Amino acid sequence: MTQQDTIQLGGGELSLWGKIKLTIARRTEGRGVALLAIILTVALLTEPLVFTAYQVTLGRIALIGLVALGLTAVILMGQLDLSVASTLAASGVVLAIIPDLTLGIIAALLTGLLVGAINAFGVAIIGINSFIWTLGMLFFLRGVALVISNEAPVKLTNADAGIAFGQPLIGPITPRILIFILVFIAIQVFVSRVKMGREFYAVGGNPQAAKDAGIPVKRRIFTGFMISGFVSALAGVINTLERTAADPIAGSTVLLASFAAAIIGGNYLKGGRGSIVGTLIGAGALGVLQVTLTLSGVQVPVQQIFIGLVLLLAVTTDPNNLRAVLSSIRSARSSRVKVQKPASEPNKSTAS
Amino acid sequence: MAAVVEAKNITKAFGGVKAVDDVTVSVEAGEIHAVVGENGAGKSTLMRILSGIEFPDSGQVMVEGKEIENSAKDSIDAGISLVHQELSLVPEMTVAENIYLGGFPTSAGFTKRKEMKKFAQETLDEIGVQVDIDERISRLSVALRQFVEIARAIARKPKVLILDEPTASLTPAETDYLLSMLERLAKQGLAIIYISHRIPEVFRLCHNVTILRDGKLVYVSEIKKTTPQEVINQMVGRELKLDLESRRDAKPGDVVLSAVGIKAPGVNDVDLEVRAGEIVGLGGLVGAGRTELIRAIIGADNKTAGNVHITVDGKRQQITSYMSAMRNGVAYVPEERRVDGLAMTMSVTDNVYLPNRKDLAASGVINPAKAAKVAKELADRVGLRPPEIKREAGQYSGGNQQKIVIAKWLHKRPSFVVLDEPTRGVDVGAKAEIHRLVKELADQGTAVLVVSSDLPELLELSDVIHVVRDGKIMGTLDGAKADEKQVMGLAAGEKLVEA
Amino acid sequence: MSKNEPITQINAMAQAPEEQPKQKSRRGVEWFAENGIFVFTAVLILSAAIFVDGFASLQNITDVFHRAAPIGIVAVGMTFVVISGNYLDLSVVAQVATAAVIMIAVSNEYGYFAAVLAAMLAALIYAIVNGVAVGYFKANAVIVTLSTTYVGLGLLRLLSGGSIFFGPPDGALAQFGAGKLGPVPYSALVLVAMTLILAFVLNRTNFGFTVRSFGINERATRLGGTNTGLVIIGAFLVTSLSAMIAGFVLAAFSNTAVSAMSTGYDFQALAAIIVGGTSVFGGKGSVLRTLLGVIFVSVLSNVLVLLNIGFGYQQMALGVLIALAVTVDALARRAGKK
Amino acid sequence: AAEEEAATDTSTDSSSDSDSSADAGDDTLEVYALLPQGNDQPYGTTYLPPMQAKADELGINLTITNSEYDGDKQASECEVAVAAQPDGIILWPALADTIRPCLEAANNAGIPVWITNADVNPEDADLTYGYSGTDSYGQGAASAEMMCELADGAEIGVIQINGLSGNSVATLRGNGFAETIAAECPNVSILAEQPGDWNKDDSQIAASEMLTAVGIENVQGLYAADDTMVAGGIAALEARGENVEDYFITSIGNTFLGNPLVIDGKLDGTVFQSSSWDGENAVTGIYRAITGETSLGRDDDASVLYMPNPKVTIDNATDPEVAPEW
Ligand SMILES: Nc1ncnc2c1ncn2[C@@H]1O[C@H](COP(=O)(O)OP(=O)(O)OP(=O)(O)O)[C@@H](O)[C@H]1O
Ligand SMILES: Nc1ncnc2c1ncn2[C@@H]1O[C@H](COP(=O)(O)OP(=O)(O)OP(=O)(O)O)[C@@H](O)[C@H]1O
Ligand SMILES: [Mg+2]
Ligand SMILES: [Mg+2]
Repeated sequence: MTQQDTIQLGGGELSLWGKIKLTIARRTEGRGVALLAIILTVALLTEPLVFTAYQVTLGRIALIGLVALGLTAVILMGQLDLSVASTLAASGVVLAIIPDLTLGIIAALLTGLLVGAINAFGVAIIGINSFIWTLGMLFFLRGVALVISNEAPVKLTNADAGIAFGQPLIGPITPRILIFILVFIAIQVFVSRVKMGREFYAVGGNPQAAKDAGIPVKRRIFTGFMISGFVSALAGVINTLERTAADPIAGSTVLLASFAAAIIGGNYLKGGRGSIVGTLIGAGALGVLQVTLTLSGVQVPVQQIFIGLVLLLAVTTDPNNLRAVLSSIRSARSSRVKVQKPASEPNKSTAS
Repeated sequence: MAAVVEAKNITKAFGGVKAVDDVTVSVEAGEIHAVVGENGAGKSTLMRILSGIEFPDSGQVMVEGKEIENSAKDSIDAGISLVHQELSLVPEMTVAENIYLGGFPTSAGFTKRKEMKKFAQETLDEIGVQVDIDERISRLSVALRQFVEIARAIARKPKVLILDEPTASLTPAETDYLLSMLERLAKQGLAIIYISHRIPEVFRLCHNVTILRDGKLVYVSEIKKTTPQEVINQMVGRELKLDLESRRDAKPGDVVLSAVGIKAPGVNDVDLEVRAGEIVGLGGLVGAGRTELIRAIIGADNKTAGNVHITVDGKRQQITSYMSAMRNGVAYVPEERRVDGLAMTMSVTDNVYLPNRKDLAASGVINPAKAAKVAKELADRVGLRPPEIKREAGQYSGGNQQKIVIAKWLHKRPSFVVLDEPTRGVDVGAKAEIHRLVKELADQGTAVLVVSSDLPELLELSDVIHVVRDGKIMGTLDGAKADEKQVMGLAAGEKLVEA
Repeated sequence: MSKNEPITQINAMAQAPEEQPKQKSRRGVEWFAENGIFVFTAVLILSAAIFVDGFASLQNITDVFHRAAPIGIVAVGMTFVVISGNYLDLSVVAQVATAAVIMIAVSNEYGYFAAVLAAMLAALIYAIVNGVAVGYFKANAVIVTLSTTYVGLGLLRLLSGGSIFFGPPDGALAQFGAGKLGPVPYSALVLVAMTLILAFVLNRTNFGFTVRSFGINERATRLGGTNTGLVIIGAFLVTSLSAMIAGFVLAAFSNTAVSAMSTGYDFQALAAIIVGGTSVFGGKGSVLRTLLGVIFVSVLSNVLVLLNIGFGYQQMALGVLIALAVTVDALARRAGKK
Repeated sequence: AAEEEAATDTSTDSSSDSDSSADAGDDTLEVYALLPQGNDQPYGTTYLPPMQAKADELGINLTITNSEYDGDKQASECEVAVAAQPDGIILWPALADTIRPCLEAANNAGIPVWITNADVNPEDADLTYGYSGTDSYGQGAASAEMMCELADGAEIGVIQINGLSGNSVATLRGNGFAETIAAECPNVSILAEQPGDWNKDDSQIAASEMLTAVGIENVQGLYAADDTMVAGGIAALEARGENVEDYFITSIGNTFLGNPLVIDGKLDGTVFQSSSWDGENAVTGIYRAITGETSLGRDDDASVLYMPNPKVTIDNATDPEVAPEW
């Protein structure tokens, strides 16, 4: 081994097709895109109304997706936030019980930030698994929402402002959709371009490495949970304004739907892998599916079965897993065709 | 010349055990300083303290005479850069991002990606490593990851570079390259602390050596003034009669394993035979596909083509899956023991019980007394220290963990044992013991297949050596006569000179 | 062999770091971290007995057991899925309701035997679908069981029409549901029996062993010669069978069944498992602890109702309880390390 | 009376004159029914078939949604419905407080909305074409009136089992009961209340615990917001070996579960609620709105169809008019 100037360890140059394949392989959103494409095609064929009434479809996507966007920030760090739905409910009630609208909105959003901080405190400072800590928070906040609302829906003092809020701003774009888009852009830029957000991937992918590299892991966890809490509260505010009342048991379908959106979008629950774009795609797929089913008037139990099957399909078709399953089926099949030749072949040289 | 970095009277205990006990080390600019010691001697802990990751119970770290605060960031800023023993990269981030982890160049909080990539490329060019900087770490080989980790350390423009067993997963060629690189860097005035279990490396590269034993500093010397024998003696605390080089007399019997036409990702049509009582070694560079080959043979990963048969007591069985391999007496000591080999938070007993449970409890109901008895016997047989079978596997040092992995398989009297890098990151004492165990197995008539990147080990153990390159066997050597040059020649793609 | 002797000798003498005996205080703290739930449960029960009127009455003990039984049976079974490192089985909600509806609706028509068979078939299907998706397709358990919940509840509603079913008032099922041994209802005896059986399965059988070792290290378990897919199916099967029995117990207790009757069982069971101290990371935990967690949560709910505290406060208390249980555990562990 | 009215106008060969209908130019009318329950609950299960039958009869094509009492989901379903431009919308509010935006949207799109089962808040009534159904508050009040009669001036204590916390029917019935008791018979005191979540098992435990909490000797009466839950309360008393007939027990529903209890003398009174009436009249109502028989607001005579809510006691429990339906 004489003196070398360089050492080549990786693969060589790639063809164009190789580069394309490489780029695709590096992305995490594949399944979400495929699912969305199928759903869009089916919707286009069976219920074109999904597209003509696109503001409704967008509204549904925003309803499902907003919370999922915040949640993704937490998931990227390998954490979970089960308290999002309760945060949504509690902040909505906070908004409604405060007579002054502006003050109410501020208080509601602060509630979200506070919840996020408490979640992060439990996870980062006390050092508790986020699944458990936020499960506690789920119950606690639901209780808080019930207690401060006196266990009944609270009407907004200024209901007209709420109704005005629900009206389209530009074309069919309602504030909800606009806020959703803005939040998407903000978080997307944050985790892909901003140093702090980019480091979420490091915290999720290898916390020890992140710590060793001088990344303030705890502070990142605080940021992530506060994003999640804030976005959930924002969703609570939007819902309350649009409906002109706050429901203390709101969001019963939000938690699971937002998890489903994040996971269909290719976010890895153990952290470090995934993207905000993926979550958007996941929310899109779910939202279009729901609207299609509602529009075509399918009976609710059948809808449920449908959504369940789609979810099951989405989650069992991770390309890597599928490949592994297929090849083990193949080798299991070949194992049955046993070669029964006795050990009589000559001792041929083991290598040539 | 003044010391660039100085660790003064460092002490650190983990729950009563002193991992580092009043150790003082200092390194000057341009000096390469070796720190050696057995597994668990406290080397890594000391380095983690130096680089601000671990808090010492007492003592201080000085850089250029100034005491530095104990935080990862401060240490990095002060110019201490650590290449971790356990790889410390983020799998889903790109090479460039990993190189700048924690220190992305930014403007107003936004990462400057172009700049980052440019710097990363420059750093890689500087150390002469070619790799796509946009590739994700998870898709790189272990060796490449190691070099990325080194690139990261260097990108921080350190005054002191600490490398904790950087060559453990490198082939000789890569090691060679790394060592010359380090020499070059030292000449440019960098202070280097170098940790390795490979004594020859230390003697080739380093100027001074510090030896730790049980957390205490026991020996400091200029390399020129000591000998490998002396260093090893100091490490183990007494004189070691070197019989690492000893070979056994092989008496191969019938063919036990025969693999024909094996193809799998990274494996390209390989035929292989191993006989009873024979140790077959697989040599080659990292990334040659040896791990893939053996995993395909025993069914741990799926193969795309080929047949594998195992003959035990005259009965010839086809191996189609890992399960069928196990049923036919295959034992597998995997490359990555933390991930594949052990359940770290389970006790030694439980780890030993895992592959033997059908044997020890045919009815499916566990008999704890019997399990403990077997575990105890096996722990004694492999020389586990301390032999506390209720202890969690993760509480043992690397070498002892490896002994547990081997012990798991001994109860069943395997007919065919496969060991992948059995002594990677293992200290000399434990290494010798593992070698003894492997030879003992072969002497008892077991067929053994060993993958090793450690050439002396390969030459010492193997009766036959196959050298693998690009997923193919490039040549076969007689273990008794082969030398390092021949193996390396084949591995690197040179023609086999008839021995 | 003689040539090996020198090395053996050397190694026998080379010192490995022997761990020193732990200090007493540290032991104490660790003991507390491990066994805090026992202490907390005892303290809660004792203080409730002293300070809450009526708590210690026989009737109230029966009520606590009634509270604990169905959710407890679900929880001890679900412990297997949690220990295997798969978070939880959300589909228990659908499974409990399915079993209850089948038990009453089918037994009204075709008798108990047919009902039990049908329910077992349903449990088996749940276990296989959940288990195959998680075990072989390596899909995330939360989402898999979420989707089987959707499908399962959808099917149940489609087939049952969402109607409320009730059994004959003096049928065997109703009698079992109202039956007691002293103050202990039969359903609680079922819970205890299930706990003992499942504790045995988890701790003393090879199946239970592989569930635990899978939860700690999947790959090492596979390389130890385990069909890990079957282990996961097994863990889900235990959960499904428990959910089925919980459905029976619930049906017997109320002698009615409707598809919405087990809402919330998913997270309530998980809460009990967590309060008991089983780790959602897998590997660590026990069925007995889950039983304690269930008792703790049930006693707490009972006490709050006895004090006529509103539902909102009850939910808050459950949240605080979970946080407290894990915080104490974490702090004790940290103290133990120092 | 309402049923007869609806039955009279079954001839529907003429197309709808609704200007907003985009896709219903011919025989069938498109109607969205936004419900908060369906085949997941006993009431919904028995509500749907008569509704469907009535729709078939009137040539209406129903698209039914179920928001599972999630106000946000219903709001979104309302948006979908408005976007589909049907001839009419039947709305059973999941949460009365949150449906005003839905009503406004439908109004702006020129789609008539008929409210069923649970009425909107008074200030929102102007945005609807009418209401058919019962009065949840009134049902609670009716149950309370029976309790007052039973107590007959005596000082008694009762325990109260409510529906699911936060649910608006639960809140209305609970308030109806409690406020009527307070107003009409202050001699009856409510000693404790807990939710029974519309379930028999949950209410049985809650009832039993309340009995322990307040001391069973202080309790002479029991009220539950529906028959399923009262069955749980009765079971709790029976499990203690109490003679249920000694207690004053009232509830709401007159269901398959509750009616036999009345006949047995265990349940002293319940309030009949007919799911078939409810389902049928929802369709009848929207049909009237679509055909212009009623217009926006509640001014027309035909714009409010109140479900008869007869009190059911042992005296009339076997009458065919109050035969249980769900
Ligand atoms: N985080 C920790 N908690 C408890 N004990 C620890 C911890 N880290 C290290 N130890 C213990 O401290 C001792 C020194 O470990 P260290 O990793 O520093 O050894 P080493 O010399 O680097 O060994 P090796 O050659 O195997 O890398 C060992 O006994 C080890 O078990
Ligand atoms: N950047 C990469 N992208 C894709 N595949 C890679 C990459 N680097 C390595 N590989 C694959 O991984 C294999 C390397 O595995 P590994 O390093 O375990 O080989 P090995 O010969 O078993 O080495 P050793 O056992 O000495 O570590 C190669 O065969 C190659 O196919
Ligand atoms: Mg080390
Ligand atoms: Mg390898």
